[in-house]
Amino acid sequence: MSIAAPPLLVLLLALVAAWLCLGLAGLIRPHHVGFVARVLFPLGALVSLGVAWTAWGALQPGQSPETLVLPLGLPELPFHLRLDALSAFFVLLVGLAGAGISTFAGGYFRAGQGTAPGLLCLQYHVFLASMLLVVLADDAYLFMVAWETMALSSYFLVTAQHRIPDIRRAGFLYLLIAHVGAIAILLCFGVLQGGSWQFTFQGMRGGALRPAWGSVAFLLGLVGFGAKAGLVPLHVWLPEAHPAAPSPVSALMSGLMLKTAVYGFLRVSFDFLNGGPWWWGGLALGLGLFTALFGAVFAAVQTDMKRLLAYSSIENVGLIFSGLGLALLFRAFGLQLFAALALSAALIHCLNHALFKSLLFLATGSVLHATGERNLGKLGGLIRRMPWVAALALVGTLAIAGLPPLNGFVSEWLLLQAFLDTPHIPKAFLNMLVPLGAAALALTVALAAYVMVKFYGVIFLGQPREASLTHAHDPGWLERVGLGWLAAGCVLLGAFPGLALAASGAVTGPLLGAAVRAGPSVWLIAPVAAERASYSGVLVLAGILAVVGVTFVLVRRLYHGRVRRTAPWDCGDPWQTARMQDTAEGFGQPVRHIFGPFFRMERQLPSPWDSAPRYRIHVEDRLWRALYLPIGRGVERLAEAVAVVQGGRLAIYLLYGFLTLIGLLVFVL
Amino acid sequence: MSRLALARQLGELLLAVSLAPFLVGWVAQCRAWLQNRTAPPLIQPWRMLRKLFLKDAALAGHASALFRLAPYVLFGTMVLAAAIIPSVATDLPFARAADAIALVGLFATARVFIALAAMDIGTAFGTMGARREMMIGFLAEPALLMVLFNAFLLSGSTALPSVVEHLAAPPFVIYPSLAFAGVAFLMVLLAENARIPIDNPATHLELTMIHEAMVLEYSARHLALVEWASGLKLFNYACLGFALFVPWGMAARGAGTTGLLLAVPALVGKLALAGAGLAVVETLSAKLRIFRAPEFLAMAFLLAVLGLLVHLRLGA
Amino acid sequence: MVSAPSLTAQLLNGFAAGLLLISFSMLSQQRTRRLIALFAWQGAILFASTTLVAYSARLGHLYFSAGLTLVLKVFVLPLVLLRLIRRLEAQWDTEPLINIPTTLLVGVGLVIFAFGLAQPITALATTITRNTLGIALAVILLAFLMMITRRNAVTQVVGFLAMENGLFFAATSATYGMPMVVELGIALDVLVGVFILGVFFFQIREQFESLDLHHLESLKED
Amino acid sequence: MELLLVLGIPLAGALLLGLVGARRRAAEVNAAVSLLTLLAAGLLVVRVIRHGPMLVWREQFFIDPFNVFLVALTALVGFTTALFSRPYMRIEEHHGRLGPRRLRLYHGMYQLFMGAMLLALLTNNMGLLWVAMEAATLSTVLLVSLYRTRASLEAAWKYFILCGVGIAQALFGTILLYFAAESLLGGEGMAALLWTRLDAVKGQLEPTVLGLAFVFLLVGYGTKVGLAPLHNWLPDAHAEGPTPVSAVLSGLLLNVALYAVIRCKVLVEGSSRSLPGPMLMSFGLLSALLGAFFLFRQRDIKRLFAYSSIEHMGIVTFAFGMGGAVANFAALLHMTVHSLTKSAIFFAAGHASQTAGTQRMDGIRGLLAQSPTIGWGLMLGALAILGLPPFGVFASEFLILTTAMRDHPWATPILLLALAVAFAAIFGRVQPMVFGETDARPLPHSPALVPVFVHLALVLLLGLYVPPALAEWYRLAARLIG
Repeated sequence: MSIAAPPLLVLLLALVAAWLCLGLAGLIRPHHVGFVARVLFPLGALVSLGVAWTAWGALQPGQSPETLVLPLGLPELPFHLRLDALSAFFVLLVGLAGAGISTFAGGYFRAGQGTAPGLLCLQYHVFLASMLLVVLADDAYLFMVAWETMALSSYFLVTAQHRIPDIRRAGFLYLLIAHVGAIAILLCFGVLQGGSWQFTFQGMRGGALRPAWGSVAFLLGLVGFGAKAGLVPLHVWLPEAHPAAPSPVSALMSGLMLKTAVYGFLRVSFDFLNGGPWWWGGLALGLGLFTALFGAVFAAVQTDMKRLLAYSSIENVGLIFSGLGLALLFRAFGLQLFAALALSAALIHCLNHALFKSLLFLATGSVLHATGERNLGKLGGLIRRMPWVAALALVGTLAIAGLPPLNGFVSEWLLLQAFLDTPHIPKAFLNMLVPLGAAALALTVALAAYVMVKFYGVIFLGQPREASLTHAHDPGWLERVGLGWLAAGCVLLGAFPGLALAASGAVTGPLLGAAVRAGPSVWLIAPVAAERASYSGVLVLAGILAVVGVTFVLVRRLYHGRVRRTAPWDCGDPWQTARMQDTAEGFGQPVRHIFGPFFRMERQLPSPWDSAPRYRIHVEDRLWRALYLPIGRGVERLAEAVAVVQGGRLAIYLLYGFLTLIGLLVFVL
Repeated sequence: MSRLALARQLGELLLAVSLAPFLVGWVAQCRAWLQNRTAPPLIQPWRMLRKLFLKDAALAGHASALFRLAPYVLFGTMVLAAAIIPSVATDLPFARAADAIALVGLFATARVFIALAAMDIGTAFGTMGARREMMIGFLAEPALLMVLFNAFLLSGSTALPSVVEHLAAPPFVIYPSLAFAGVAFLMVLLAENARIPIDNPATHLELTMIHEAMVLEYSARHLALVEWASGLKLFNYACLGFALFVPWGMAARGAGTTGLLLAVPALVGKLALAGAGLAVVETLSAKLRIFRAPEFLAMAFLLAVLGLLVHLRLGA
Repeated sequence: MVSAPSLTAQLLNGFAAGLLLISFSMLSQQRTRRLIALFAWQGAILFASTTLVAYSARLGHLYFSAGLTLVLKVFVLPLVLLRLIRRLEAQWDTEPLINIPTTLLVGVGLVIFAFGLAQPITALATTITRNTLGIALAVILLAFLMMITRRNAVTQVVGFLAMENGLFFAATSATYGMPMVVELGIALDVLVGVFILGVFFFQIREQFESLDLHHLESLKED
Repeated sequence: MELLLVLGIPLAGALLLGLVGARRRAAEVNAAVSLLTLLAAGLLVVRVIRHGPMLVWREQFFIDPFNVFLVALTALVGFTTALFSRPYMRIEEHHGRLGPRRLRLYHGMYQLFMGAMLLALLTNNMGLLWVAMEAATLSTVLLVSLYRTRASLEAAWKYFILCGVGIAQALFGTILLYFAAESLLGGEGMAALLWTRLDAVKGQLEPTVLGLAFVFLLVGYGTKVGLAPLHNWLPDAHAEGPTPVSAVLSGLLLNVALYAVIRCKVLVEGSSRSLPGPMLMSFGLLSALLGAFFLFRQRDIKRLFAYSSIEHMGIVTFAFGMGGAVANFAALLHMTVHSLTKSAIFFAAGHASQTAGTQRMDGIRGLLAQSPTIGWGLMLGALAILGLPPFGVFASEFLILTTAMRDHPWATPILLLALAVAFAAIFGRVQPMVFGETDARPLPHSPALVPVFVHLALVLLLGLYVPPALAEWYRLAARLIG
């Protein structure tokens, strides 16, 4: 309980209130796009900037956690709020990415069928606000309220275009799994309070749980938050829901909402349970790696650009969870510094993913608006029509592919560094097994590069596969600013990873009692030790630029810059059309070939005598048939069995009453 | 960093950039000899580059800026890679900015850029080549990383100079794990540098080629840069191999100018041997079907992992 | 059984036995007219027992409720029902769901159960009529059973009223009757209920052309 | 005085409407009478808050926080339902499903039903309680059969027989209760039937008799609560009656019946502590589970929500069965939010089926496109009843679940299973009705959706903030229930 009002927390609450007011303002003139989109959303972006700034303040060294109790909620359990380093980090994430997304959204939303812009504005800002409250909540009730409000508002945003049946189906699946996850989380809290019956998080922190119950709570948390984060096998909703939503919403969901799940998992496993037996880490690590590989493999065979990105989100979530698992593992053996390294890797990857995944989703949004096409098979050559989007999307592509000197590489570098320390684990077969994790990680990262080349190459490069694409054009300035903001973030965090390390250090310090150094200087990071490993994004960037520049100048000086524009040579074969380019399916082929067991494939092969031969392949997830359909059928059967009770015959009904009476009388005697 | 160190760095860079074409030429020469052909002169690649630089560039009409930028980026990343791989001296100031993992990252960057450029024109062969290149990439990269992990675990560092110093430091020890890693590394090298059995640098049969297919649309200075860069790539891989498996003969930290001068011929000697060996391997083996490539690289990957396990068990 | 029961007690027990007997014969009776007649007889016995209790316990309001019983259950309701079935030509009952002998066997079981159930209660009753509670319960259960086994609307209603009788018997004999207000309320409810049922009969008739309940089985989960 | 008003106004209204109920303005009169009742109830509440529990009219009536809060709730929902039924019945008339004479019956019976329920809530006399319950049954039987269709007749018939038989059991239970108390309190007067008196001496009552009595009372009133397996009448009656009737059945009658059960529980627990709790809990769990699974195969929108009522009554019963301050508090809260939400849902569903011209859910499509208010009303109502925060249902379910985790961990998974299944079932049905395309024509009269959103707003408020006064009130009631 705080006597004097905690400044930063109050400021954050004020900003949340501002968001809600903006949302409600949308209802004033729900159908007036100019007002809603061009005024309210940019204002929301400004608020996000304020949020980010406040969070940065809260991450400064020497900041002690701030708490606050609001006279709302249940009589016995008013709303508790708390702003510590961990929550501040995720607030920062929401603020940074939110600013860019809101700016973009200002240009993106327009009147159309489906939900009115004003209502969308309300749902959008409620979504943002609830995410912030999830992170700030300090008691189970407020957390659950914020958590489900988040699910609900995002559900309405997903189903904005509810006239399309697929979108309705996606929304239903999403909310259903979200709800099941929420139930698991509720149970998790129920176990966590450990007899204190304090449903404040403070009480849970103190709660001394018996190991068995601790493990139960951990597993429940893993299920509950894993369902939201999209861990295999609870991932099925993600590739349906994220593409269905309007692009800014997809960006919010992929970039930010998944991170709230990571936050929840961190809270439970590190803050409340304060680490545990080594198999927790092993489990999280294994699940994470499998999810990552799974996501990358499936992303490689997608033919819808937003589905591809959604699967890539699954992959990144997998990477994050493997980092968390590694941290738990180290912590179980008291290797705090290495745990801090792994945890920092995971946290920084959260931040990076928030930036570049939002960037890419927004880029697909612009493409969607410019072409009305989501199918990779009908895109291509847009770099010449939409140079801005193409250029900014290239940054995102390179970043998510984990290439130096951009930010994606930094977190993967840190994660690999953490894997290098696994031989320190004093457990024979573990320290032999875990390096294989590094191998899986490497494979995933390389696959991600493959996927992103496919993504960028098929959409922006090559020749347009449809005539209509020639009308495509760059979006307005608001969109460009939004994209530019996020791209700049990718470059900046890539060049100066020290900043991100400082922020994550502020988190790992309180959680683990250890933090990796934010590098000897701004220019260089050496998380463990200088002679062990060091990396400098800015130097690499400068190096490449320098060499490129020097080469360019030399070539021009010594020789000439003459260029002749001709038709493509293409092995001297002039009869090639745009349709002969590799399609998205074609790009998937090697992966389908190598990772066959992952898929359930239905091929339609043309016969040699077919006059108009066509080749169709349908790839789907084995888990859907293996896991979800059986559950559904089981419930159906039970329902049928139950329906017998209501047979329609009065005599039978009377008999029920009669038997109940007799039974109870016997019971009483 | 001291001015001397900077000079050493630049010198090594120039050495790499100038030696790379010779290495390519040397390998071609050896192959010719082994196949009873009259060999092209050693200088041939240099002549080639000069010719290409003098020509006018012919670009496809709708080629984008990315297409024109890619060769420079490719060249740039390879030069940068050369700057962090100890070839003559271990004391490289720039090596602190990027360790071996970053090196793998740089290779990946180069690969992504060339693949994107290949897709830019939108011809059937270009995209096919890009796809195959990326496939080889995502299979080879983990293997390479695992190979490096062996060295990392041995030396407890991911910075190449300290790896070399640790491995080269007397007393001379035999690391069985490195044997596995060495074979794996060789296979990766073959795959990554468009060599038989994965790819054939000499072929112009469209359906069998990977690297060539990607650069079909390039001409003149752009092609020159691409070729130079691939030469540098081979050079870099060779030096990386030396650094990991035959780290001797390099000028140690703080070694004087004489040390450096001694190190250069050592390097040249190693390169000569390596080139000859490469030629032998290429001559003896036949090109695999593209579908067999995954198996080949999976083998490399497994060998590297085996090396890792051997190390963890035997502690060596 | 108390030693040397008073005459009143014996008489009451006799009435109770009569009620039970009538319930059984109702259970076995298939013809609706006879059923209604039996119901009237039940009412009559109820009236007799109530007056007896009222006399022996000198309770004024019990006379009143006895009179109510006489009017309602001996004359009004039976006559109403008879006119109804004459108007609706629903003389005959169709086959019961369970055949009669089985029903009777179950009935016997119920009676035993009811007596066993009433055992502990009768132990602490203060009235001279304590043994009758078990019988009242038995009558109720038997009526319940009858409602279950019949598939004709009228017979079901008769069963319902028989159950009401059992309750009334329990109230009067075991506890010297409920307070006045309550008794009035109960009587009123029964009257209204029967009235509503009467209305229903006609509506069901015009909708389904019969009072057979198997028409009323369309609302169900399929 | 207020008491006289609360009971008198509806009965007077019933008489009045019985006479003029066929007139054009009957609906307005109906609403006005309900409003007066609400005001009177308000006065009563104020008085109870001021002076605490009170006994009036030779102890025949007893008002304590427990029933006065239910009185207020009943009056409120009664009023909003009357508001809703005005346009709804107009539209039914317009569709030619009802004539003026039926409307007279409807309005008269509506008020009578209200009066009966209020009487049942306020009386202190177990016998009168029984009479009032029976009266409520009879009046609703006529309301359920209002359409005179085959289905409505069948539903009403089943409703009448099942509840009649059930109520008869309850009467026997009451007799046993009287029988047990008579020896202590004397047969003269009505002492042995007065709840307050019984409550005073409950410690000395004979356990076995009380046990038997409770069984009969539970089966009797439990039938009206709709506890499985005594629930069979409920879906039919809800589905076939006019929607306002379904709303008050679900929203109020079930509450009142449960109130009766709880009063009996309090008495019985006095002597045999262990008996009622487990019974209520098992009934509750069974109802919740069965109700949830029934939901899965529904085609009729009103049946769907009828089964959801069974499920929720099960949850409340379970909570009361657990007992204890928190559980009772949660149960009372759940009663409140459930009746508010469920009646709101029925309002929305009624208009929805009117727009679509059918109650079959496959026939109802694209409500948002046709009439956003109805669509949002139904959607938000469904989400609220499914226990999604920030609506109040979640608050009570949160409390119930957490208490269950503490006292009866074994029950928690069952409850959660029921909740999850219910979610999948209801939401999977509601979504296609609300979303999508439609070709339905707008209604002849503008629908009354103010009640819907008023209810939902109240529920939302209760989810985020329980006013201290109300909370205190619940606490008192919870303490009474023990």
